[in-house]
Amino acid sequence: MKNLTNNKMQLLSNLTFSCLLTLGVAAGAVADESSKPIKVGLSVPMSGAAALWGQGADWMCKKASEEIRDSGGVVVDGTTYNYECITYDNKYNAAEGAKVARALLQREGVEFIGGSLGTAPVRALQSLSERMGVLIFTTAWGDQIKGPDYPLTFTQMNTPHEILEPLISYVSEAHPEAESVAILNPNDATGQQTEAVSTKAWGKVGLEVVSSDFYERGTTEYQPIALRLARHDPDVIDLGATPPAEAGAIFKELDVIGWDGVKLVEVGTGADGLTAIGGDSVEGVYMGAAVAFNGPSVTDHQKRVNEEAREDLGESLNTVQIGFYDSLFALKAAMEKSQSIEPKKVAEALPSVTFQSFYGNTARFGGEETYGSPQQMMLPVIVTRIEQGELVELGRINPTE
Amino acid sequence: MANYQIPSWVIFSIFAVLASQYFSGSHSASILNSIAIAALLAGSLRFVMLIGELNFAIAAFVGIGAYSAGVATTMLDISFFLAILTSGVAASLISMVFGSITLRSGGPYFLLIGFAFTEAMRIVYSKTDVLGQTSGMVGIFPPIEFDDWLSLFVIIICLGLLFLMYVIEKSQFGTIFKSIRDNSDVTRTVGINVLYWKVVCFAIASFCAGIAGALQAFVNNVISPGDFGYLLAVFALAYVKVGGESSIAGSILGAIFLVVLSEFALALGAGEHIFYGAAIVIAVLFMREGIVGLVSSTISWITKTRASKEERV
Amino acid sequence: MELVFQLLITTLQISAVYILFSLGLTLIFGVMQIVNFAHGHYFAISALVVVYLMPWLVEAGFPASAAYILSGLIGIAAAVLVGLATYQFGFRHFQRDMVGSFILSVGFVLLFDGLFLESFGGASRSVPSIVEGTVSVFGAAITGQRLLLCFAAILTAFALYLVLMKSKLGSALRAVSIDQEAAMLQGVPYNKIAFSGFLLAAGLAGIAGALIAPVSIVTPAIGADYIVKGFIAVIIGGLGSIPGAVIGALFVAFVEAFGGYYYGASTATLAIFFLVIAFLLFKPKGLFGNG
Amino acid sequence: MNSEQTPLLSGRQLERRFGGLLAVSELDIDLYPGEILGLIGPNGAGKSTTFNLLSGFYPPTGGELYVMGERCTGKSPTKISRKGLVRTFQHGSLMPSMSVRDNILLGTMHQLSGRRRIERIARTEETAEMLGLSAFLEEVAGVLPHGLQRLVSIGIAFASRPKILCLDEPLTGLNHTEASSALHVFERIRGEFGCSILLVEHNMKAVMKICDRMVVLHHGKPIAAGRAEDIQSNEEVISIYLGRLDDE
Repeated sequence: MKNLTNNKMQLLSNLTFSCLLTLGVAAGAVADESSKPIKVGLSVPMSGAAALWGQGADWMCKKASEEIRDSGGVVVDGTTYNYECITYDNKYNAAEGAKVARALLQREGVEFIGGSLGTAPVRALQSLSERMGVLIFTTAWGDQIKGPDYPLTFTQMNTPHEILEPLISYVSEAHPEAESVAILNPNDATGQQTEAVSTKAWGKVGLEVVSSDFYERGTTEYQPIALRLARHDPDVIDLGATPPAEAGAIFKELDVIGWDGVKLVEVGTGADGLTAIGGDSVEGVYMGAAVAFNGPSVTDHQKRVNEEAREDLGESLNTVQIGFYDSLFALKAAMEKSQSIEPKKVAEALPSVTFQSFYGNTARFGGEETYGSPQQMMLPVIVTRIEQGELVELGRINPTE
Repeated sequence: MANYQIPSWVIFSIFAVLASQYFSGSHSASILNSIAIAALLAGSLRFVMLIGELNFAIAAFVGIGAYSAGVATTMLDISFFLAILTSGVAASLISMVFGSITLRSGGPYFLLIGFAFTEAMRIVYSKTDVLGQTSGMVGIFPPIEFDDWLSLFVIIICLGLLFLMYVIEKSQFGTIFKSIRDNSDVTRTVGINVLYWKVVCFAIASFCAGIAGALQAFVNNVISPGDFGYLLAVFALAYVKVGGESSIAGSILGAIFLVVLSEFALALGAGEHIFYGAAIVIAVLFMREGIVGLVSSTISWITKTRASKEERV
Repeated sequence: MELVFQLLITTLQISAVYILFSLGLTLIFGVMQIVNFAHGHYFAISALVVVYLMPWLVEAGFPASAAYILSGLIGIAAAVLVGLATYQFGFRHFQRDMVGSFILSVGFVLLFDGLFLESFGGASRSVPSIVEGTVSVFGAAITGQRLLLCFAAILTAFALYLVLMKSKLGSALRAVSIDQEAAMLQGVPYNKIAFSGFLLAAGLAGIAGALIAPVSIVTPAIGADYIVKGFIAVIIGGLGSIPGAVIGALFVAFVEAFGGYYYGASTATLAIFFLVIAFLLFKPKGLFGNG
Repeated sequence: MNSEQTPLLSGRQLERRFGGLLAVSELDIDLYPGEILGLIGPNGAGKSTTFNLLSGFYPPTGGELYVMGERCTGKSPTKISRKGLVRTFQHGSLMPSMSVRDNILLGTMHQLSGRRRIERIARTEETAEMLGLSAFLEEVAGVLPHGLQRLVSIGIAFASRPKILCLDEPLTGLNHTEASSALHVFERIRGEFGCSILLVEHNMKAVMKICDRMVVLHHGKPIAAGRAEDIQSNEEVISIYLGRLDDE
């Protein structure tokens, strides 16, 4: 009796195996051919610490596709196309990034990636997309991520290479008395890349970098970090790519131990988190990747979109998220110029088109001298500062060349 | 010997291999890859459970395997097969050192230190220059002529190792492992060196984990420190528990079930965590023996009812 | 000298929360022999309740301190409630089953991670400050809030000590954690004791959460960050040992403060992990571990 | 009897303290080839501690331990058992989730390591036969009735064919027939395999019947040692013991 059950059980489990497997195969097989409206894939973190960025990215992509639809869609030789955003969670790591890449490119048959966030997952995506001839936009900052070797990869936002030099020279001019700077970055891809560029930039303007450290994500107590930063009593403290909330906590602790000086979050993307945690202590913090939605140069359109975003996301839009809006308009322009929806042809057209960016100015692609090929979206660098708890735009350095 | 009857999943393996050929290149093939690797991870985790320990360091050893493969191919251009072997050996050597320290105390200490070790290794990769720091390593490709065969190869390796673990479990070594879990004092009194065998078991499992890491590296072509956080161990645990801890078949079943479902959970964002969490909780609370147990109990139920019917007739 | 003193103060204020945290962990382990990763989420729920409720109360016209105390109490209640739920539907069936209970707790962790993110959103928040300004203790600066937190933590820890040492429940708890069979032979109602011990621990986590809310970044993920350090503290002290938990927590805080200052935060984090592994070389069961 | 032979197992002035408490002290004990030695004494007399000292589970805090003529003071249980001293435990001395076959097989593992599997299986079945467990080989040990579990745990120990077999209260919870058959097994183990047995037991009648010599512990100290009949007539022993003997 016992054995009988055993055999039967083996038989049945075999059946179960087969069923599940075929189900799995079907999961792929069914979705293997692509569909009419142009699918635009997004590979962004939708969970964990960076979830908010991913949610914003998804939101902006949908926003842009709506606006494009309402303005008559993308017209390529007679037929009108519309964009449809498919957003998958890459959990900010390579393994999930690869999974997402396969799902988007192989399962969904996506030929255009409207945006991708996080260096590791983006590289995973890239190793597949370039082979499969898929055009991708990315916010990833590595300078080795684009260039002649990756003809189909385009950057959709300013990277430290664009932001830091103008920002740092602006700050050093505003504070000629400053002589020394202490740098802190999170120990992640963004942090490490920012640190590399910023140390150079500070050197250029003649400030001495007295210390440059990293801290782990998920740090719970910031007093030791603050103490170490203030150790040499620097004139400037530069928190590089530190996320807003953590930057706020660190400035708070710096305030407690009585350090006061020029505060800077080079790629600080928003004031909300910073002020929420830092309170008064973040007064006067300079930021290079935030957008002020109250200045004179702000269009009604920006104000309106930002308000909607705030309602849905709980925070103001930042440059990372805005990149996912601009990429779609860039794509539209290139498709209409090349009169094709062939990724390769579109990619050839991209460098030569101009388009209306969310920031209001007309944008184009450039960056040959840095990357060897024009794959960098050229956007204004917006220098912002927190004054009376409000984010204020101090000036725009429009892309040169 | 009744022990050596061919297990049900060997039949499945043939099926899988055929399938991999039929679907090679398409997305389905990559699903098969992830299933195979997931199953190997589950098998490795379960193997250490034989001695009654929960190996949360598995993520670290998968990472060690993956990074060894990465270094071997991208820097030392060692041949594909050798690279995979190296990563297994590397993982297993390190596990011997780690094991002989932590398995002395075992139990919760081993479990929690495994957790700490995983986190520590993650930071180590992210601070090491040659390993690409936090951006990880790229361009870990198998030889070009191998491209169409990769899927088949991955599946064969995984099933091969799973079968190896199966054989060991059924052998007298398996008896020793289980006896350590059941009653290490008695095991000691008959002259068996408990710590030694614990480490052996751990090293074998880590070898498999290392290979799994290497395969993952070659399948994704890219690795980053974030891939090897403790969540990896949690998912492996989910495969084992949902499938059913009592047999290796369970681990494979769980891997298929959850990997396939997670294909659809990609778009869920935070929902994916809820999904996995619920899966584990339900499995642990309501189906202690997992899917396998469910299957077998249904069978015995069917046979019982049929029997009773016959009686009535 | 003043620097060292500042670092010592930092160590103390960091350790305040770790102590409460690891006390809860060690208590649960001692009584039920379970490793509960979901403990961090009792802590998180309490902190989240505080940061969402208190601003709302303040707007409703409550004075900050009253609003804080009220929302704090509700937060602790929430933590105990979640603890109760996880105990009743889960851990009750896994007493003294280390592997099973751990797996279950991991399931809960993922579940709560997702649920918290869905319901509270990823944005990080903090609350209007209750005590303004900073005080200087022998030249070492510390905010009023932190000072409050430290006192509250020390008070709680002391209260727990009294409960464990003086009360009937306490002696029962200790008896069970030393030798369950013996205790049951002595007529200790094990299940009842385990239950109250579990809730006590959840309550401790709740208190810790309510205390940390005003001085820290509160996100749904906050529990995970603390639990790792909590467990390391408990391993060093020896699972199940009350003084061990306290010493372990102080040790972790010490490495964070001094290591963080002299070698950088990232290195300090790494050091904590490797130090605890090295520590096991010499003390395989922690400082006061008996298990 | 054979007291001029060198003892297989001997403890010299063994002592074990736990913190302040002195559990065992001044313990001199000798086990000679082919004899069955009884270790008796009221509860808390330190019998179990003595067992743990002799089998290496507790390192002694004083004195010396010799197994098969070699100094084994402070050696690990594994090392000592490899010298040929194997013990059972009072409670749960088997692997509950494993089959009886695998339980006994485990006993053969080290001693027959490197030999062919066939030999181990043969040894296993021989042992099972001798203990009358042949019918239960495929059963799961943990679900067997208490009496059989006792036999299985002895089977595990004896499967390694020790020179010295230390049995910790093997008769507790056995009914009369079970007990006497167990005693018969001990006799065979001694008779057919020349294995010396150290026996801790409450069942005085049984001990008196089977043991050649006895050591009586009281408050952790040996108060008497000698042949069964001498012990029976020993004043001090009678004062703490014989009352008990009668009412059994």
